[in-house]
Amino acid sequence: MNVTRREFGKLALGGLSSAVGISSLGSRDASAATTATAGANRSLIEGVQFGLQPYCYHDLPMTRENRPLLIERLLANGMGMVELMSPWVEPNFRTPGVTPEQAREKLRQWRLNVAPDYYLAIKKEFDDVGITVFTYYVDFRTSLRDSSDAEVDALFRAGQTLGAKGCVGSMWLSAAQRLASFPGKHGMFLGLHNHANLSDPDALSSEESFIKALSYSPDFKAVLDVRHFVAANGDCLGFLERHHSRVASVHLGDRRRNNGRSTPFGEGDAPLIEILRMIRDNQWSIPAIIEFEHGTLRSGVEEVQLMFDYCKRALA
Amino acid sequence: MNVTRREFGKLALGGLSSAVGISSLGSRDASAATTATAGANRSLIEGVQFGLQPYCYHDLPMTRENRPLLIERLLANGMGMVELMSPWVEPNFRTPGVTPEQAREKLRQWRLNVAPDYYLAIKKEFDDVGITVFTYYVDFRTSLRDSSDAEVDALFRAGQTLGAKGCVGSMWLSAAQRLASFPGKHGMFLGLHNHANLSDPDALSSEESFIKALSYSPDFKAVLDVRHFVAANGDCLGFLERHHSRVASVHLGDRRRNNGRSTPFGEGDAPLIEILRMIRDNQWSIPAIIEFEHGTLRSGVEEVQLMFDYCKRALA
Amino acid sequence: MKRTNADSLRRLVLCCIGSLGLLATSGAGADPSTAGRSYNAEFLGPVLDDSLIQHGKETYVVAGCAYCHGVNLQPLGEAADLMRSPMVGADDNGNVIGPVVRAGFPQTLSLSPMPQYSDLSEQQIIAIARWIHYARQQGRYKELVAAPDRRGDAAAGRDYFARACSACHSTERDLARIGRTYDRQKLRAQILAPDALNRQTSFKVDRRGDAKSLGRQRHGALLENYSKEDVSNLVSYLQSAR
Amino acid sequence: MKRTNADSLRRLVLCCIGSLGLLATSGAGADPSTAGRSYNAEFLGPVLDDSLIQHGKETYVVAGCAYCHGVNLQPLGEAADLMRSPMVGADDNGNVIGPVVRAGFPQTLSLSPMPQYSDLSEQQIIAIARWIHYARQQGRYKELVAAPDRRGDAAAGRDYFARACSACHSTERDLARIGRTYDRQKLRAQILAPDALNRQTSFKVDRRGDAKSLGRQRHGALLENYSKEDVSNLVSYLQSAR
Repeated sequence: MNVTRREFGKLALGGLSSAVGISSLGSRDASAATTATAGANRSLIEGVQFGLQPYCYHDLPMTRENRPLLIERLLANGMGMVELMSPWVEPNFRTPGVTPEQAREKLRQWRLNVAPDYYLAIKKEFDDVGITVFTYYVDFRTSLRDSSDAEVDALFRAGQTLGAKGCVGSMWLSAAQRLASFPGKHGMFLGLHNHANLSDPDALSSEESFIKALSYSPDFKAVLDVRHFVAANGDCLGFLERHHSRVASVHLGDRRRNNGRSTPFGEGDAPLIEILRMIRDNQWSIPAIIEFEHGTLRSGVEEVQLMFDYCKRALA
Repeated sequence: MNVTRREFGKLALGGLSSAVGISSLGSRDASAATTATAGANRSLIEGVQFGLQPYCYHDLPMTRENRPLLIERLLANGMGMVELMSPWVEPNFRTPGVTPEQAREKLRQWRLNVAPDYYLAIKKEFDDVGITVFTYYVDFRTSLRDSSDAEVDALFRAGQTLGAKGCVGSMWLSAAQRLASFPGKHGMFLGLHNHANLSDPDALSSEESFIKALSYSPDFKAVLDVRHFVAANGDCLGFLERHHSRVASVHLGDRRRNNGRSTPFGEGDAPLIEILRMIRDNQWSIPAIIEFEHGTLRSGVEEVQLMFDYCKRALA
Repeated sequence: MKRTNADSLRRLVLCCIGSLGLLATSGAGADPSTAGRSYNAEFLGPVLDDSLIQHGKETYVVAGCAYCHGVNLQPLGEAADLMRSPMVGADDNGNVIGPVVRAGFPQTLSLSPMPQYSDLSEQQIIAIARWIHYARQQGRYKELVAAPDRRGDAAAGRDYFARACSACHSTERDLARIGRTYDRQKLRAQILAPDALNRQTSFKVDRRGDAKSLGRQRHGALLENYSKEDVSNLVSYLQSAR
Repeated sequence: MKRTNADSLRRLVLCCIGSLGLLATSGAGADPSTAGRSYNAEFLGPVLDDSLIQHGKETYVVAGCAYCHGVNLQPLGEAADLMRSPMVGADDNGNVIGPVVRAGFPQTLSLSPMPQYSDLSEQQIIAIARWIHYARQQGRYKELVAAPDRRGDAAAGRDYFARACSACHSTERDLARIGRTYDRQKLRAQILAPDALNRQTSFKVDRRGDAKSLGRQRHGALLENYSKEDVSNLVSYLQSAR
């Protein structure tokens, strides 16, 4: 993330009036240049940049065909930033009659051969409505088992062409080690995303495992998933104090300690208000990417709005 | 409760269209006779009569001055039946400069001397808008410590004049014993309301203590507080199976076992849906008096509506 | 987050929901029983007739189970397939599901770890189990009805009958000559959904513990655990009862 | 339900809320920070500036504490008076409140039994404790400011000072000649709300553990436990430091 808080601030001056959220759909024909900068500002609250991990729209299957709906929903929630996951971008080869192995091979070939224009067109979709693709989330865990260097390079190129500052993946230490040299080649960072797994020594879950993984490459950054870190009994505030310069973003959600369940914001053990105020008070350029996995009878858009409103109240 | 389910049914034919709930406020000038019968029907759902314990309006202090607001709220929630508590009826003598003892004595004298017209006027307020006062809730526990027979008689007369079928009180076994002869004199029942206290042998909390207390008088009925019964690890469905002929009403709310907390409907251990369906399927004349004590940021009216809607869905 | 093939799996889920006819054609607001609350019927399916099962479904969703195991038990990513889990098949009213849900489950080679839900109430566990069993029965019924009726092994069918059916039935008494009364197809249909056990549930006191209620419960438990072979074998065995 | 004198007690609560200026004049909808959610500002008071304390208050209300102990700690019926409870006074960040809330509390001669809240998360307990302490400090401050300043016992004040203040202050060093600098009234005001500890909180890394934060915390804890005599005694003692 290279945008400093000062830049955030400048952008905010022009963009705050659009922070109301809903119905920015009409602005699609505005010029890409203005709206792209205004985009992140749409969800810049008291100096804290918010974005969404669109996995939250659990009621919207992740496919490239659904990308227009995704964009509509992001705008409905007033989001100016997104962590885009590869299924929203890539074709789905896992169709009836195709074995998993065949589908994997087709995806590999597609990645190696797709022209940059493909990604540029997608970038433009987001630019046109003023949404910043902050990071490109790729399933390195699965891919690495059978990925060539060429395919990993293709993924980073894809992220870069989409306008992302970095790629992100849920990570094992062994996988991180193999990826050490890649992000630098592409002028990007690799965001390491933790899980709650406490038992596997190869898992990225504790502060110690983060320290180890971050040492593999100066281009590695932590994507601190607050939910999983809390479930693994981690100290989020202490982690941010000690490692904020290496933190690309936080995935903001609530969960209970001791491998507990995910909860609506404020009902678990994640110190959400403190985290947001810490980012604000220290003027850190660490976007808060909202993500949830708790159950709800509401639509994804409704639930995201409740959480975003919670964050706004926290910083009010 | 002398209205049989068949009578309920007949009344329902005329009243169901008003079951929508809100905005029956306009019907105040309708004749008392029609609206009084239509009243209970307003909250008769699939053969189950609903009412409210207006303690639920935690945001409305219980005073006789607030009675008009209480009535408005009952109508807003579509309630045709209420368990009226004495503070909505009696003056409050606990004013600054008056000792608790002085206030108690003033209340005693007031009760002994108030004319029946006072209660009749209040009955008319409810009749006029079509709300049935099913029971009159009196704090026998406190009053008994220093109540003369004359005062207890006055309380039953008050309930009867208000149109109630019975008086209700949270009860200790020793208090119940003393009250055994009173309800019959006034052609009423005394509803015994249980609490979750498991430790005090004088407390009314278990099925055994109910059986004991009900044996004191044929005019005693159980007011089964589902919340407290569940918290005391009681079996609500079994209790209703075995004692339904002696059950005046259920106080319907949710709580967790083992002296657990009160919860929104459906999050605790009370088998609410089963209880409601049991009352419906067996055509029992046991009103379900909604009551809650769980926390909420909502207004009382909003929270009551959520619970009433839950019950309607349970019977849909 | 579990994202492994989540896109294709989710697609599958949506397909299945659609084919089960659970996809609401009207919005949630059109259903009076969901008026005033946020109920995402488009995703969750319309409110079911049986409020107890609907409550179980909602409890399952709100607790967060659906996030990994799927609303209708089609797992997303690396979650256990509740539709085919023998552990779930052995559950009676939450007695197996409850402890697992309360304690969580460690990671295995193929599955992600499951969080612990130690704070759920007993009734919430029972409600969750109720939905899981109902969804399994619905799913298995459709699967078995659609399966081709291969010739079964009557001897294996007799063993199965002795183990699972003989507590209530006998080919000497109530099912005597059943092979003459019904052909294969009708026998099959009766095994999967006995006419004698209509779906109407009641909380009438005299029905709570009656034979029909218990029979319905028992047949439900059998249904969700039948293999295709079990059914074919049973049919062949019962056909031989002449 | 606890109904003992609930009417008059509730009246009192509403009065107090009103006099504290917490009664919202506009509806909840008028406050942008409550837009879109059901927040009963008329009953709960407007949203507080400090979101952490507001969150604590909401957690306290939603957990159900307010039902018996009152939103602003004026107990309704037979509930413990948290404003004056020495147990609460000894609490630090939930370390005393937490176990009681989790386990519940048996009935006593004067109080109803308290349910157990074993399912609350650690952060929820901390949030609840935060609100209780804040409300106690607000309440005690108003009470002490309004109390007449009776002449205190300087010797008792010295003992109190040695016990509660001497870890950070000394009449030889930072408070030397304080009795000449401030008159009784100003000393009193400084004890109740030291100018040096402004109310602005921050999560800046270099402030999280700094002297001002710790001082604010310590003075808050003292404030909620001061008796009127403690304050008068302290004033008399500090006046003697010339």
